[in-house]
Amino acid sequence: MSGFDKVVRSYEEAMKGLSDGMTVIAGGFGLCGIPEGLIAEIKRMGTKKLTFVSNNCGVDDFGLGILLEDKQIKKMVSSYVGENALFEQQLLSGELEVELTPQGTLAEKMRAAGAGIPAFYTATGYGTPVGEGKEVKEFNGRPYILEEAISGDFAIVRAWKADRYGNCIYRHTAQNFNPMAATAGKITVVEAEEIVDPGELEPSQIHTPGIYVNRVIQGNFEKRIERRVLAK
Amino acid sequence: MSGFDKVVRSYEEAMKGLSDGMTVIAGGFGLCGIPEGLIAEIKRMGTKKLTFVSNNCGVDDFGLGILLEDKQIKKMVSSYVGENALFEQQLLSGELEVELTPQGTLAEKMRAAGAGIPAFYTATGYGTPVGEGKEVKEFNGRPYILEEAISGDFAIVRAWKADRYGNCIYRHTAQNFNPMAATAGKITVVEAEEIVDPGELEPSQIHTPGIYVNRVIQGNFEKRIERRVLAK
Amino acid sequence: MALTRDQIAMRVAREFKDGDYVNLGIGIPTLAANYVPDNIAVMLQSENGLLGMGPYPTEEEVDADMINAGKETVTAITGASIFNSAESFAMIRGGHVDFTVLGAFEVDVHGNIASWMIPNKLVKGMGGAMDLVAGAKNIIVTMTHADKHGNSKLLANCTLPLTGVNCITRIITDLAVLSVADGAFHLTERAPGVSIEEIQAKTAGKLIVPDHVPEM
Amino acid sequence: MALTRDQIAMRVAREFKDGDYVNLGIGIPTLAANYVPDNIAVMLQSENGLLGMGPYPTEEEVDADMINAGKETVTAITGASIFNSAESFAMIRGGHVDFTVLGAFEVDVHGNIASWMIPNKLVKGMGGAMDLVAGAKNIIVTMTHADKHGNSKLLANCTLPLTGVNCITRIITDLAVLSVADGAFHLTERAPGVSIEEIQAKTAGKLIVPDHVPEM
Repeated sequence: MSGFDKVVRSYEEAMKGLSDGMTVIAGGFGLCGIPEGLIAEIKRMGTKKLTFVSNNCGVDDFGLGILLEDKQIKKMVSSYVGENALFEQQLLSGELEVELTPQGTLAEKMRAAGAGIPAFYTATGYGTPVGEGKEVKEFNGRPYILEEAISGDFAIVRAWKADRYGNCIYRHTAQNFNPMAATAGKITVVEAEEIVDPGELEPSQIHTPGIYVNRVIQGNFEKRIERRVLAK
Repeated sequence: MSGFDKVVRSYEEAMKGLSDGMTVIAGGFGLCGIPEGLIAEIKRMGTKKLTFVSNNCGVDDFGLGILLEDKQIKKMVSSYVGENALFEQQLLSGELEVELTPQGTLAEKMRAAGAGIPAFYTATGYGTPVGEGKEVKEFNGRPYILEEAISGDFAIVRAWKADRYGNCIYRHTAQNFNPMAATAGKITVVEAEEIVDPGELEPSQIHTPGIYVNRVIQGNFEKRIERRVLAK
Repeated sequence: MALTRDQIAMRVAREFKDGDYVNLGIGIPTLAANYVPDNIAVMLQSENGLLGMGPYPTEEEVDADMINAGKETVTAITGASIFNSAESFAMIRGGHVDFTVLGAFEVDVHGNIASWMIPNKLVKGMGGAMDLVAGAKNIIVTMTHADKHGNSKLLANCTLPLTGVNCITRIITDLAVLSVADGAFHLTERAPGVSIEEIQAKTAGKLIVPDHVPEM
Repeated sequence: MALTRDQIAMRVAREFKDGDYVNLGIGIPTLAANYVPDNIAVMLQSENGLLGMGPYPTEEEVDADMINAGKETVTAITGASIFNSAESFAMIRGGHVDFTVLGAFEVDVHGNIASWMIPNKLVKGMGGAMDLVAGAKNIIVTMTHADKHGNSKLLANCTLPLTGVNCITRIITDLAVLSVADGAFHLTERAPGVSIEEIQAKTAGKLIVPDHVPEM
């Protein structure tokens, strides 16, 4: 099944084809479950004018935040941002654009893109700035707004275990946006903590079937903790 | 956590509250993964004028088909029906109504109901009898039709293992429509092959989180095979 | 006397019923988990994909892959489930979470809430708040009755950009418990020693005061 | 000579590339799995929730919980994944399946297909066919060129209720291989020994015949 072996040997190969102006869907929530090595590779490549669709934009020196240093990000589509000073600065200077999207709507937009659903109705955001300019329709007497799917030229994903065919499972809450991101990229790249042989993952326990995945690379993660809080 | 213990001791208790004219969402594909005991209990109860939302309607003497004998079903919302003579007879005589729905649209309608999405656009069925009378909208130059969510007064589901909190996992292709059905009932009843203690299911491998489930009952399954085909 | 943050949280916890699934926002709402009565159990949902959130971890339990919606390290209880963000918000948006408790800048008599954006201050985003107020069956807003300048946060009409419309039915402040219905706030309880006059003075929106208003 | 069912299936299998994900309808399409060239691999998707469908089981392997979309007992290959029906059709509708091969009653020059319903006969339903034709990147229709009465199934306009519109680009019949574009059928190959005249006679819709039409 060589045609299904998606393992690539270098980060360069993993992100090959990414170019200026593209849209990238990224998994992760805060610094949890982010594809650290793929983000580092994008920084190394120096690709510019990127749009990132990701719940957050990392912190100053970690996660997507590191792409701010060389002004590689043109636009963020996120639910919560601004955990770092550089972000605020570029936002205020107009170098960076932000499209704030409710967290659940963001997750559903990614899923919809992967699932061939161009748009869906949700009550989330109706009557708020998020609903402005969007189509409204009532169902059972309640108003809903129409939200459109969001897809990417690339999707970058962190998995716990991935097999060579691209089947993935995620660990604990590092799952978060990763499964939806995986479905929403024209090219989906998975950075895995461990690459295993096909058959090692129980078929009905696979979170992301390999059909969504184009490339798999063995990662090496720092796994930084954003807010370490301990029991008293 | 007594408030989360959802195990009931009898089928009577499991289906308590089901009454004439209600809508029931049922998991299963053909005879695979169907909640056999819950269906038998509905037959025993003799509830009438039921609408079933289920991919199929079983066969003459098994699955939802057994509810045809006493004319308990008023309407089926399904993608494929008519695997039994009684079904055909009641359909032709006008005693039974059928709303044929594409399989993927049916699955998505159930998911949408559970997910608080009242409607979504899909290309499936555009330009066909399925699309007649439905709203059409173009996205990126392609026409899509608007399909609405479908929910039930009850949902009946077969799980492989369920814990007392209602967390479920499904076995092999017996998964099929069950996870979506589980989200779409006002009252969701799970018939499990095995009931286990909380903690026995790995949290990130749970297919249906217990929040969707109201009642869990230990089942006893025949697991009839519809088309036994062997390797030559 | 106005309630402390912990006292507000204590009062919030009395709203819960055995078997409730609850999402608690950051701040006072999170404190409510500490005051759940012994004879009932609630299960905490964290919108980053965890149902059955447990206490903060010990040093040994800390795991970068196990965090809550506030990005803090956390644990899972026995019987927890973990899932992706779309599933988590399906749960929220679909009305399966029984209670959402969250803070607010303003609430008005129409049940509108403003909690995420103050113009001319840096906007960090709404996170999951808009989904939560659109989806939960019961929402409790916790906040101080007035801001530090004494301006009421219970208004005839919210002035800040909204988080959700027509969704708030219950408010627990440092001074009172109120319900929201028919275009008015309805006073149902007052903090011990707090006068109805003080509550009236600090409630800008229409306030309906019944003959008897018990202390909490 | 007109191709047999197995010969049609053989020709279909030549369309596949190494690494293709393929959904095969019942009948001739299913046979194509038997003729995948040795030097390539395809992975079969079964729309009831199985990616990596294997051969039929031995007596010992039979498992009521492991069936295919035709409700037949089946096996899974090493590296398969199993998922729910919503996920399965997300995969299909979202265009992740590379090839769908299915039968039809009629196809027309606009790429419309009718395959699920004959009026005045009992309608059993469309199953997943409408989702498949709306979602797959490449669809191959396999059928006999004409019905048993000699009536063409390749029409100017379908007469039966449609399964999908403007979606069919490739047809493999017992007589020919054709593409569909710009309001016409384009003949690209003919079955060995079948004349262009016969194909023309049995094609009711507009047929474009190039100077050279190789045998399959």
